[in-house]
Amino acid sequence: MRALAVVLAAAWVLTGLGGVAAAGPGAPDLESVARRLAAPATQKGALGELAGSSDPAVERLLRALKDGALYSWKGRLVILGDDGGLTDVAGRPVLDAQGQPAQLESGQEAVALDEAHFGLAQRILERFEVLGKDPAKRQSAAFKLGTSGDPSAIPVLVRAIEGETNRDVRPALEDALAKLRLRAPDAADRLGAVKQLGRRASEAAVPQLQALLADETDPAVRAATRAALQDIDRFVAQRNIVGYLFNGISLAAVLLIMSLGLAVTFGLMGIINMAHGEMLMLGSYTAYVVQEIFAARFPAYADSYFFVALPLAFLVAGVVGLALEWGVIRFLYGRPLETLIVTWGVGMILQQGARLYFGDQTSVNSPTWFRGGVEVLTGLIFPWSRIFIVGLALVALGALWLLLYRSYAGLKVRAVMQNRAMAACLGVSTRRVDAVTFALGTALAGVAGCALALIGTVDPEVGKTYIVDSFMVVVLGGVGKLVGTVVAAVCIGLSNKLIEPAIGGTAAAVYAKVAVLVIVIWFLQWRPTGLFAQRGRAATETA
Amino acid sequence: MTAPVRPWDRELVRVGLFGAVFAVGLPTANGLGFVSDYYLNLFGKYLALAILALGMDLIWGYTGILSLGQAIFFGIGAYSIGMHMMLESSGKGVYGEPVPDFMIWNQVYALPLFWKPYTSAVFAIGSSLLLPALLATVIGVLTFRRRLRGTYFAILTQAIAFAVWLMLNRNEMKLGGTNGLTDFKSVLGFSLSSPGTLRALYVVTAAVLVGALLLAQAIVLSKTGLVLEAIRDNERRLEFLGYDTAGFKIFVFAVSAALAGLAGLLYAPQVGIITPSQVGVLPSLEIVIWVAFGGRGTLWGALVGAISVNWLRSVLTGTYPRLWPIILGGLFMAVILLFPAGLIGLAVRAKALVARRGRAVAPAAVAASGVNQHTA
Amino acid sequence: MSAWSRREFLRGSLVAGTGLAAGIGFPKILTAQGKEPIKVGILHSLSGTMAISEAPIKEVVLMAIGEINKAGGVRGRKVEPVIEDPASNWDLFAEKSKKLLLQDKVAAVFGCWTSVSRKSVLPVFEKNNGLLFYPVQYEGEECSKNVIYTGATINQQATPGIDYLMSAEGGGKKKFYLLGSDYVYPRTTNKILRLYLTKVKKVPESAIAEEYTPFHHQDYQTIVGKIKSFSAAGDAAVINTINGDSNVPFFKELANQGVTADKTPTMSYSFAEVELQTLDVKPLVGHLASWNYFMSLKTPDNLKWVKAYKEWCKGHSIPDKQCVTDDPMMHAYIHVHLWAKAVQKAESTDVEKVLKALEGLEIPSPVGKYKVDEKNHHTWKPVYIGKIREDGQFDVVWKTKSWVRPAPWSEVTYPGRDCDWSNGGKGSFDVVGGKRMWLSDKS
Amino acid sequence: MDTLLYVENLTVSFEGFLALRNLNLIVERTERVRLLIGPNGAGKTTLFDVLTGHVAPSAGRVLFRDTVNLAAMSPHAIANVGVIRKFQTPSVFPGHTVFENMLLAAGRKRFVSTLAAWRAFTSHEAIVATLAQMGLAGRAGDLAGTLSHGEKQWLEIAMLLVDDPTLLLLDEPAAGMTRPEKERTIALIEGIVARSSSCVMLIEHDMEFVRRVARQGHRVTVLHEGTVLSEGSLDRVQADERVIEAYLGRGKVRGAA
Repeated sequence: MRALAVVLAAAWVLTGLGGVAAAGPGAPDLESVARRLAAPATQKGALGELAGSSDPAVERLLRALKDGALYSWKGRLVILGDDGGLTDVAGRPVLDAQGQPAQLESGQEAVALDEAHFGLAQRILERFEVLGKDPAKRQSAAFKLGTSGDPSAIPVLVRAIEGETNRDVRPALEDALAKLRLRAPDAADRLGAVKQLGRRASEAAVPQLQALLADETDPAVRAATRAALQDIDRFVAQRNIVGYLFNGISLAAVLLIMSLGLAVTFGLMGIINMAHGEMLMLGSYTAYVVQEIFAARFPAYADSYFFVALPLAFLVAGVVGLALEWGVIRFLYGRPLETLIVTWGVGMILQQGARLYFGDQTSVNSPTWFRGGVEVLTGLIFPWSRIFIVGLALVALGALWLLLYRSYAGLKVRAVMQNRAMAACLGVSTRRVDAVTFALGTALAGVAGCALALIGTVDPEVGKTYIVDSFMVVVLGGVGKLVGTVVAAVCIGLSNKLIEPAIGGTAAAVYAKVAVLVIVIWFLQWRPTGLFAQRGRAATETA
Repeated sequence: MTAPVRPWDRELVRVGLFGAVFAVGLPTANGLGFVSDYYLNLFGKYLALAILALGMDLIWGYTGILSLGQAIFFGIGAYSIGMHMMLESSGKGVYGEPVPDFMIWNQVYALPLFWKPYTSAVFAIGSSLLLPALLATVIGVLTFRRRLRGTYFAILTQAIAFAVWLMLNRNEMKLGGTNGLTDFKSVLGFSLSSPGTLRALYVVTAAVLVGALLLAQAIVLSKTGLVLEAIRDNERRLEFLGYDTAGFKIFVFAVSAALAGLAGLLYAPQVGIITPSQVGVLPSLEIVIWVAFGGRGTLWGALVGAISVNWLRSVLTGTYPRLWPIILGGLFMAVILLFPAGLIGLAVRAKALVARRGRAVAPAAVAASGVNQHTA
Repeated sequence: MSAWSRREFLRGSLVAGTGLAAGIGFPKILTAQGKEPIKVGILHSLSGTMAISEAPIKEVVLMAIGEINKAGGVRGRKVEPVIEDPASNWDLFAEKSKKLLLQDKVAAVFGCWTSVSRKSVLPVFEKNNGLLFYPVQYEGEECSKNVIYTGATINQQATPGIDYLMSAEGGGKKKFYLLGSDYVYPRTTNKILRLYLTKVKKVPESAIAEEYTPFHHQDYQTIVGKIKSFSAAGDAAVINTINGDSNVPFFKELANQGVTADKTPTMSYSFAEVELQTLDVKPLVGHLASWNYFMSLKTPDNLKWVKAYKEWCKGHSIPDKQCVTDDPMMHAYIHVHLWAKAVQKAESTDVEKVLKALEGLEIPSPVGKYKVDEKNHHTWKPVYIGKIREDGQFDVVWKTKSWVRPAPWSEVTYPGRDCDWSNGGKGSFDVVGGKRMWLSDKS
Repeated sequence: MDTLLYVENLTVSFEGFLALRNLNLIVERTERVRLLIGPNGAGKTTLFDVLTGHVAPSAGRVLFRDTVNLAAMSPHAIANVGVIRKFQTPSVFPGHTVFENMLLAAGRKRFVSTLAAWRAFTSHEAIVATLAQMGLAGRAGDLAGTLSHGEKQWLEIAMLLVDDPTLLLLDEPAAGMTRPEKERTIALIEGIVARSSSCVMLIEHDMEFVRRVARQGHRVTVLHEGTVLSEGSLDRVQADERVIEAYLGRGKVRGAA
């Protein structure tokens, strides 16, 4: 309650100051105001005078004061610019006696802003921001007014609603108005507000509604409030389930997309490629490089970089995979453990190479239209980037399936993987099929890396994060079975995201993961060759 | 009919030579001032890790079972002695409280129940050896009896290692979380800040390594060793010959786990810290790398691999802080691609080269190599 | 048999050779006398999960050493850095610090970021009487004789952040979601903050949530979902003590799920300009951080320093975009100069003498004069709270008027406990009946 | 009842595909050789798989010496009661020497006994004798992987023989052999019959080989589509209409494909 009182007092101070400023002189003499600002004794008064101003120069002066860029120089007040140059309060450059740009002495202290007035200055500065035309700012201002509990804002909100055309801002304004009307003296007004908030299942209004329930005397309003709270609770519970399912599916998609490549190289070909994570990393860095090139060369098309990056990541990782196969892997077929060590070495080299070349501070920014998401239910946003990854995983899966099971090339691949000697007899170049299949696997990893850069880090270690999970998915699904990989990814993803909220506590994410691992361990006991095991004599010979 | 294959005495000569260099030579050099205390201590760490590699070589090199859980067993050993050392120095921490410091920042003010037995040194040492063996036996009974093998066993142990690592990182486990156990003051009453204690620890480690080596040799040179290698090469044939291979696998898994625990036991007091970063999938994989680098399936390969890789890493991270992963990774690739049998393979080739030069003795060498002598 | 023995010999000598090469090839008896350079150690992760934060620190330390050498070195001797990469591996931190102290015999070590790494090397420094300069804000509850802590203590960063969030201009927040990496710093900080919130600020327990994720954690989907429901009413803030690269997926998820700063601000204690460069800044505008330095501070000395660092970047092929300065870098930079000044004053590199010289030592810094406390090995400093700006810099929205005294032991958790190393002090002590009771004497 | 092997209504199903259906087979204790023939996919190898515990039957009984229920036992236990098998493709330990291969096959298989036994000093006499019998005496020190295909087959048989098994299952011992090698294999089998008390069950496709082995009047069982089609002397089964049709019928299908 004390905090609320503080807020109310602050609001009162603000409106009060506004009033004073409106009555005061139109444009105070800047230099003299600045002088008074600089003196501790008159600082507060000067701030009050500036409160009502909309002069950009005042904003500049206040900002300089707050940033500690306001200095006293030869008896004058000057502002230190970003470039190190000095200007006076009106923005004119300050020259010294020789006509050269003036310099401050090293170690000189700036004009101090009293700690007690810092907030006041800050709020005055915020008013300048509110003058902007940005809908997002209007929306957040509406939310703030709604939670302020200050009924004096009601007329403002009413007026704002009348003039508001933006579809996102208008409901926010209405909600804010309803929240303020919860404290209206007229019971009918309160009832209307309660009903509206209940109808809109506004989670944000729960504290206010609860507070209202605590001291409401009108029985109709009480009943309506209780009903509204129940409505909101029910809605939130349902919404959460939808949210968990979506989280599960999107994790499944992440797992699937990072495992698809491995399903080819490890599942089909039996190559334990410890550098698979680094192939993923290559995809991420491709996205980064393309993004940087677009930002530098074609800033107008900066958002389209991702469409170039995605196929390029496929190519880059594919070509590197081809080189890796040609240079290393082909000498090691049938020696999985040697492959493990050599590819481990390759991984180390690629990781450090990336670190040396790119540094650790790289980032991939989503194109602007991937930013944010679609609000499926009030308060539940499906981020575009996640939706995109789900879609991409499906597309990649579909393409891989068509390629492997519905194309002539796929027939050759499967033939070689099942019976190398026989395929060779039939005139299939097993060397080429091996190389291309391996490259396909790494190329898929590249695509995954490019996509995962949207939600995660781009750094040299990114591969390590995913490699253990990927192997788990492929093995749980049953080596060599594409459908197994899909089912395993979905099972792990969903169970993880349904267990996580059920556990709660300070470490739900970790315990959920451990729980999933325990399930996997138990499952492998029960079915030692994965969900979809290969059958028949051949399988047991190799297992 | 002469007795075939590698008799004991030859191995004993080599082990003796090894022991002479590491258990006697290095400490003497240290005493004479040729080798600094720091390097002696560092080598103590490598030798402890070599014991770990020996265990990995038994299970993976000889038996062909890739266990990615070795680091868990190592961790059990190291944490067991670590817990004992924490309790030994309790009250001497920053907070001056009777429980280890990390418990204070986790708001634990009374010693958890499972910590209590570790006040006994005998219990701590016993648990660092027996607990890993026991855990390995349980895992082994569950998996080998179920015919879980090959990649699936590797992935299963990986999942276990991953889960253990995740849990160990939680501070709720009351084992220090990410920070692990550190700030040991003394071991078995000897202050760890005195160089004498560290020297003694080094000698003990070297002696234990020699012992572990002899134990491993005894297993490898018995018929069991033959069976283990046969499991690696053709397990099904062995079963149809009447061997219950699961029993052999459980045995070798338990032995390798106990060796890993032993390594942990010797590692923690010398290094002065044990954290979850030594317990998990990646450190397990690293052990595989050491063994493969040195030469899989020969005990000497495991030793050489563990010591050389760790030594190289220590040196390279200091000499080339930016390039060391590239150098080390390249070395892994080069050795495995050019010498599939690892450093020991390289040594054998070098020897062959020498032998070719000295043609005159070559027939004798072939005859002595022991494989074609036991005709009737 | 001759072949056998030769094979034995070869294998044996291979093993022995490795051993001897390592043993004998390395010991260098360092006679640090005359005009020989003074060796100092740099112990920051250049690989692994912490490289993102620690790699730039190495750069400013080298830059400071370069400046010192250019000005003629320390007492006429050049300063020679010995760089080790502990690779974000805490065990390796311990090993490397041993090497620096025992093998290289460095006069001082500048190093560590995470409290885990500091706790790992601490026993090594105490046993071997080394000198560590630690540049990062931390949780306190420690006051080692062998460490100079130039970063902030809790009262120089964390509690002012809470004060700000609860103030009118900070949004008058009433609920707090404490989210951190699972290790010493976040655990201890949150322990103290929880007490601070409940005891001092009278926030009910039910209005505080606490959660920890492992290092390098990538999946913040569910957690951000929880934060959203926690803060639905707009009266909550997130106190973020996540370290290293996990911040990237966390903030990306925040932005994607529509958690905005003006409704649910995030106050970060381990997230500065350097980490900010790895993110798409626009959705993060308005989130907060509390530090003792921001790159955007407009003092002549800071502008000069930033310019100097930009020059350094050019000379060391660091892309301009990544060439930013932040709080720990500033501390790392000044503590090199601090050490040099102390050595100059002590006329020796002896740890005891340098420590003595450091007591109360003042030094100019990009944010004004810095001072080492006369007693407790920490530094006095101003506190700033900044809001993320669109250009990846922080806009200062609040600052303390003067230097804040460092308090390694927080008033809320250990009232009356303090630390004194001056004049025969023995570190941390409690005051019992008006008399000092040294913690080290308790056991 | 005094049978060596008693198989009743044996059925094996691989995901719905019936590899064996209601198979009945009796081998008397007096029998020394039993030949199993039949077209590909008849279930011959699957029958061996069941007998050695490699495949669990979905239905039916398998009794060894009237009392031992093989269907419930694990492979190694079956081997230890004296039922031992040679695989279709030679299955030896290529990384071990011939002598070491024999060492593995000889002696007690219990874990503890192997731990106590050194590689070098077990069952020498038996090993040396068996190797001599198989004509491999000169190769004892060579790696098994360096042997020729035929030699590997013989080594595998030697490994099975060294412990005097009761029932020896040979799956196509002559597959892939040259004519002289086949001759020698026939002689070896005849030698086994002459010198030891083991009963040999033999799968073979090569009719010439079958004819030569069956000359002594050993019984021949014809399997077709998982069940016994015909049984008796070679002449009798060769005259059986159903057998001819089974082989020819397949031929027809093959021709049509």
